[in-house]
Amino acid sequence: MKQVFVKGPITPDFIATSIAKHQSKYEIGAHNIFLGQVRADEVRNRKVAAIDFTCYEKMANEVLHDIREKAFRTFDLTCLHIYHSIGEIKVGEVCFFVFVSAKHSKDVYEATEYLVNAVKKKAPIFGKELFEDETHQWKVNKTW
Amino acid sequence: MKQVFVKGPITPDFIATSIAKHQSKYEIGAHNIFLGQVRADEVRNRKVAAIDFTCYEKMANEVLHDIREKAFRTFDLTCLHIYHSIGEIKVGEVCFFVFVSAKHSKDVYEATEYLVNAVKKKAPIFGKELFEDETHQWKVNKTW
Amino acid sequence: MATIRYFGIVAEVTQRNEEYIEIENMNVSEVWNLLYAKYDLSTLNARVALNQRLVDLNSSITVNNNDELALLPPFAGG
Amino acid sequence: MATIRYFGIVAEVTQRNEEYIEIENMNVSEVWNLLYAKYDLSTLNARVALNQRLVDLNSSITVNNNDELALLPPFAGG
Repeated sequence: MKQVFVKGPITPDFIATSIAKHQSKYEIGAHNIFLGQVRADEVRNRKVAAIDFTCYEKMANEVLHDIREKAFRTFDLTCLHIYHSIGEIKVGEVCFFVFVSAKHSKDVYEATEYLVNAVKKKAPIFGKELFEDETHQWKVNKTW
Repeated sequence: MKQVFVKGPITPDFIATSIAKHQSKYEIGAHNIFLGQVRADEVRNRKVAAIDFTCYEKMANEVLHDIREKAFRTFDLTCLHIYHSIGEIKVGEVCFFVFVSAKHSKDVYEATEYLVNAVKKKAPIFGKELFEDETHQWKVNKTW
Repeated sequence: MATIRYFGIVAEVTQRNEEYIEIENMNVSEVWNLLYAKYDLSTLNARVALNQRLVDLNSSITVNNNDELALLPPFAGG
Repeated sequence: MATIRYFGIVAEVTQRNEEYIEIENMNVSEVWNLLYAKYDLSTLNARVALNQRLVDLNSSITVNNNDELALLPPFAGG
């Protein structure tokens, strides 16, 4: 079972290290990376300052395993990685990182979009939007 | 005119710095990054060791300006960046970096694919594939 | 004893992350109704997972002792 | 004098990156034929750009002194 959940934000350094690890894989010609960044949304004059993520990890790991398997069956990929933050992630910080690699560029785009949408729709991850005024509301993905 | 051409490989550090620069833009919710990595292709038992890129920079800058303008007209983007290496880039190194950011994830995928394909098709960049045995051949994009 | 787990806004409403309940001849639908009455879950639009798999709220699958039932509010990953 | 620029495999064949030629009443097609005959460009599948814009090889657009004409082999960026 691959480690998906990262405590705290996904840093630019973490992303750089992931990219560097793929530079010894000479069969790769194309990478596609999706990053979800916490946006300062405004809801009735309250501004989001951070999102506090929790998850049902045991179920999430099984769901993500299935998503990963399906992506490998559907697309011609060399490798793929999914990371999601747990804990409080401030606006401007990255909380979601999908990394797809393939021999040719044509194979990466749709796979990335599939993975992002499947995680949003199927993974039991919960987000509490913390506003600047210390109130909060629970985030709901459109796909629910 | 934005600086597109980078001498030598595009390093993971360069990519990390680009990502970090976007973390103060709180209206961004999604990034999509494409990376082209030099692949160790085999051509009649000769293996690619590097690609030596040159370009017609004056024309390339105009073409890339038009591509960028069209992307902003077509897709709902916050910002976009295109970088391409010039000079000798070894297998495993990154030579092409497209970075698209938007408010929502749905807007980034197609924009990235459009940009990658437009650069491959329209930018006057030339690649000399250097084989391990010191022979070479000129790379030809399928879109030519 | 079956384990009942609560997440997100559901845990906020139930004011606990988990509890253990004695199950005898109950199916998913019956456990759900029991918890729905115990806490007011009416506005939460929750789903149920039995042993980490989503099941229908009206499911007649039997819940056994040692099973884990989770009440999940809308997902919000990504 | 018009500037003629060569790139990639075209520069490899012409053995130069650029040269200056005196142009008088010539259009793109005529300049192309002149260079095509001077160097053997038959196998190169090249295109022509006049002042950084692609033009047809058979174009009758006039080439003026101070113009820049570039002979471009297949693109290979990305």
